[in-house]
Amino acid sequence: MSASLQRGLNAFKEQIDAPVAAFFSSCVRCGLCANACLFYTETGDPKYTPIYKLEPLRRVWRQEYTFWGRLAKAVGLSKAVTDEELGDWEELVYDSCTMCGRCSMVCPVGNDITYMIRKMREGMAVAGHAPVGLVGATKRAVEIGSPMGVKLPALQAQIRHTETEFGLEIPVDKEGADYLLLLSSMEIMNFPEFIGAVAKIFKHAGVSWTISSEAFEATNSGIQIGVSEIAAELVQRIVTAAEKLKVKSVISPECGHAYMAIRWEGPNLIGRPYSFKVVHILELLDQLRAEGRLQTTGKESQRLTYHDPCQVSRRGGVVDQPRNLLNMVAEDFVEMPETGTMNWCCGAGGGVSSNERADEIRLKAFNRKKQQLDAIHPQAIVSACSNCRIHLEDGLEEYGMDMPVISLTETIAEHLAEDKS
Amino acid sequence: MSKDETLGEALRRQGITRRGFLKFCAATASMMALPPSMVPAIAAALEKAMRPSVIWLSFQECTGCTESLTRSHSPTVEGLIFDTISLDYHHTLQAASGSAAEAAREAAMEENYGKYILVVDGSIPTANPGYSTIAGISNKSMLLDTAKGAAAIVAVGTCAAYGGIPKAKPNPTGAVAVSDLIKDKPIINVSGCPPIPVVITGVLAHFLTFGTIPELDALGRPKAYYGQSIHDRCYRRPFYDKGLFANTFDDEGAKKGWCLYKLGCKGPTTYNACATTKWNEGTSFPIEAGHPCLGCSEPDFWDGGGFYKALSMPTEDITRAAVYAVGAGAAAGVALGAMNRAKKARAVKTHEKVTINDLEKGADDD
Amino acid sequence: MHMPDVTPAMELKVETADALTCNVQPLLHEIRHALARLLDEGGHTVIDLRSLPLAPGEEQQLLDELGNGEVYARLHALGPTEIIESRYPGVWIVVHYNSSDEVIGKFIEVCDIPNLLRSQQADIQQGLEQLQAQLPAAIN
Amino acid sequence: MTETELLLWVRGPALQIATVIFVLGIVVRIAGILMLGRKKNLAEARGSAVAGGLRTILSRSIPDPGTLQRSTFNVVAGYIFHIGLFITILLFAPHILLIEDVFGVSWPALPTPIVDATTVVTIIALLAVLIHRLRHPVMRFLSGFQDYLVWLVTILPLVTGYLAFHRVGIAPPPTLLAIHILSVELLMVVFPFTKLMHTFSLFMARYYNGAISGYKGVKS
Repeated sequence: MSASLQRGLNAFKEQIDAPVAAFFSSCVRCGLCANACLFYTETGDPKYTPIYKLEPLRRVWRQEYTFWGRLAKAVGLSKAVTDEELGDWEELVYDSCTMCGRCSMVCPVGNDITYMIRKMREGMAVAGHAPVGLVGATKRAVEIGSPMGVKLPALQAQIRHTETEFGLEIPVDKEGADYLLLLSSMEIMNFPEFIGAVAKIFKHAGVSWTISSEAFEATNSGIQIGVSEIAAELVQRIVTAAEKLKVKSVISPECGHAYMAIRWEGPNLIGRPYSFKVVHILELLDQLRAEGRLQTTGKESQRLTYHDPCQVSRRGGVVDQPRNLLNMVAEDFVEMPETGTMNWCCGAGGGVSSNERADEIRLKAFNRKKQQLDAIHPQAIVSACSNCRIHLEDGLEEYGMDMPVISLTETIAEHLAEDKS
Repeated sequence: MSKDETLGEALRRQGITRRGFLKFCAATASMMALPPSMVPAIAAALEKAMRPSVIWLSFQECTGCTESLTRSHSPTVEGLIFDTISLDYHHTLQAASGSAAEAAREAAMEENYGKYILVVDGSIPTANPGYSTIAGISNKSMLLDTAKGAAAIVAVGTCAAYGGIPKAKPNPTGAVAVSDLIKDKPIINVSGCPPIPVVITGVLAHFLTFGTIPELDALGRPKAYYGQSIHDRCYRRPFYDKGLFANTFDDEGAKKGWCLYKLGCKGPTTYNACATTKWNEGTSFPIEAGHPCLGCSEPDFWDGGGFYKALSMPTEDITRAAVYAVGAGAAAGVALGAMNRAKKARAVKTHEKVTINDLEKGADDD
Repeated sequence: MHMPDVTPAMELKVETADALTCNVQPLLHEIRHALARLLDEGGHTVIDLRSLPLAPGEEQQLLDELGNGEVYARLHALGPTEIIESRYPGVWIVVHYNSSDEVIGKFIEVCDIPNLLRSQQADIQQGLEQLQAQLPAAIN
Repeated sequence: MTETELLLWVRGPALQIATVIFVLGIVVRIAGILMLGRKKNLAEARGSAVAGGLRTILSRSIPDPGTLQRSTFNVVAGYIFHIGLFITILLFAPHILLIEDVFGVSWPALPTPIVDATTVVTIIALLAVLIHRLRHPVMRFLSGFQDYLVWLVTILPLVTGYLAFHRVGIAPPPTLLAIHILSVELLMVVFPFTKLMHTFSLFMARYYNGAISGYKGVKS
């Protein structure tokens, strides 16, 4: 078996549903979505208009599922979508779309463009038009267990290191724990402090938790490249581990798309509801705060802002929690001009970070974030997604801005009250 | 009154003073819908005007037009106009009848060939010449014959101007308007059912005064009287603009004199002088009496979709069409939807499991 | 058999709103301008009331506004004509009737004296001739 | 065909034909959309999809501040011509009579001079929208034949209605009225096959958008 146009178009036909039909029926070509997309605003190139990125899918909808489209196709008046076309669209669907969902928030007729991009990628991937970098990451995720190729020994090394440094026990494969913590490869490789921070907080709050040696990877390349079967396989690994360890909840770490994959897409991918709950780490921390189990001391004196990871806030629904938590530890917390569900993407989500070809446009699009930051001049940026953090740092360096990007969980951990009665 | 006497001379001979003549001119100007500043010019022209010969032919008509002209206005200044003209033939009004009357017509035609005015009321049947004859002569041949020597033709009433009620569906007599048969003479359409009397005399006065026909609109009517719609000159127009309508003939709106548009008033598409000149010595006009305008001065007014149906209302049952369309649409939509679902189900069935090896083209072939 | 109560008399009450076409005020202004013109340049203005769309009662409203002034004249020429000076000197109301006393014209004239009131040159001439014929031995 | 016959035809049979195409087309389109169905969401809900959907149907009528700032012309001109169309179509006395005749419901009309002025403003807004479409890089890029056709069939009833109301120009009033009604019938015939469908489908689109977000506890 190999990728083919026919498989791609077949996938389009499978994916088109009532919402897609309603969306395409409603588009009036007003172009408002362009100004909601950082790839358009920072390049000024109309081809980056979000709705245009869906053109092949729209044509398949028209030709297959509307009266006039079927008629036009039958009499040969409308041209079928070609492989070459899909090839041309690869850059638009993968390199210049992070599935951040901002266009879906502004469309006056209410089109959820991101919802359709996600569906379109299902066809693009099986038509052989997914970016090489993303295909590689997906293969690693399936074969090695992590898109970055992180294996269990690497995690075990980080766990040992953290245990020594903080003098805390990191429970692994502890059956019957309340919470199963997932991690993203980036946290394991780039931000191992996260593990220590979580351990510290959970000890402080008395949370019963564990990490699974069989399913610790939270990320899911399957939903980024757009192959539901692969995404389902990756989700299934976590579900199996969680059920084996009989945990009550699974914690999605500081990673945007991981939350989307395990919290919102997961049950639909595996075709059944979970027997456990899924929470984002910030949701859990905010819940502990509300229950009075999270006590902090002292405040950050520097001017802080919060960068909403798109899949956590706009597409995930975790919007107020980070603000509640920041207010515990920040003296000078300022919001960016457009924030919360209207925040601008860092430019690297939705698989763009795994796609080296998109580096140039990603950095160009970062100018949008720069303008947001220039409006408020924070001294540090707090976020809750490792991918955002890496690419915020990358962008800040590119634009010569000196500003640390820190994890919200880690910031909370630093301010934990020493003695909790 | 001799035929080569001027109008001024004729009036003076009747003992009418200069003051009386000026009053006559002022009334005539008003009648012709000309501004009062034109009175001196009219006086000068009328002074020298020669009395024209007029032949009046009545075809398929109800005599309402003649009634309109004669009944309520005698004797009047307009009457004087008629005293001034030489009405050589009008079979309703003249004493003579039969062959004597026809002889008078032929004599007048011969004497004034090329100069007389032909007034026609009533439409002309074309289906069968026997439907309407005078002294054994069919209307059509009498019209064609009499029109030959006319200087101008005045088609009085909607029947003569546009076919009127005889031409209404199904038009059993094949009635046509004067302008359908005569193409080579100036025709002035004085439409209305009946026309406002002063409009008839006004047109004659104009011809008398200036020796020309007045400026006409696209339907051949004198612009001076038919230049504005009833709606534009209606005193109830402010109610239309405010959106205040009578919904029935006896509701609050009707009693308060609100706009009659909803009751089918054709004022917006009807051009006539009723709203300003009014009827019965300027007493009133239908809308003032509480009845919507029927549009009687417009072509085909009888078949215009119902006198009491507002202009913007459909003339056929749209509701039923819409209901049928919903039914048919639902059936067709469900059929199309079922086809779509089948197609989608096929696509799902065709779906082959995707593995990481399927993401590159021809990966297996190499 | 029960007979329903019959309303004794049908009430016909047609209300007419005040100043429906709102043409009265503009007309009064037109008259004011005409009066000013008469003073400055001696210009003569005639307004034909038949050419204006007026609601029932509006004409009376206008005439009430103008009121009656010092002069009332009634002529007999081709039927009667009434010439009334309004309460504003220089504004005249001229109503022509036919011999059946039906109104055939209604005008407002703004002038020092309506032309129709003056004896006309031709009539004077005729009058002179008649008078001469009346007197057997006129001194030339 | 005389002008009265033409007027009778457009008020009668032509209107019936246009109504059938209009209604049938819309019902087919809506059925076609709905019958494609969608999968039940198996993830645990954080909020109500129905409440979110209904909320977005309303809330999407108000632009977010960023869009208003970045696409001011689009938003303002869009508002003007949509409100203008609403007023001219639904609040003009003769139109309400037509609706009453067909549906049996009616409501008070706006004074004619207001509707008249609105028509002029709407025509100007639509002209401005066309110029914008021709000049703005994104809109020009996205636009095809259909977008210009839809623009034309939308502005035509306004222009012909204005001409018929003021009875200006080329043809006698009944013909002007007939042309106006014909232009509306053209709009009705084109409607179900073009993006004009958004008049109805946007309620579905907004609902789905709001429901997808609402399920996740996000206000969209």
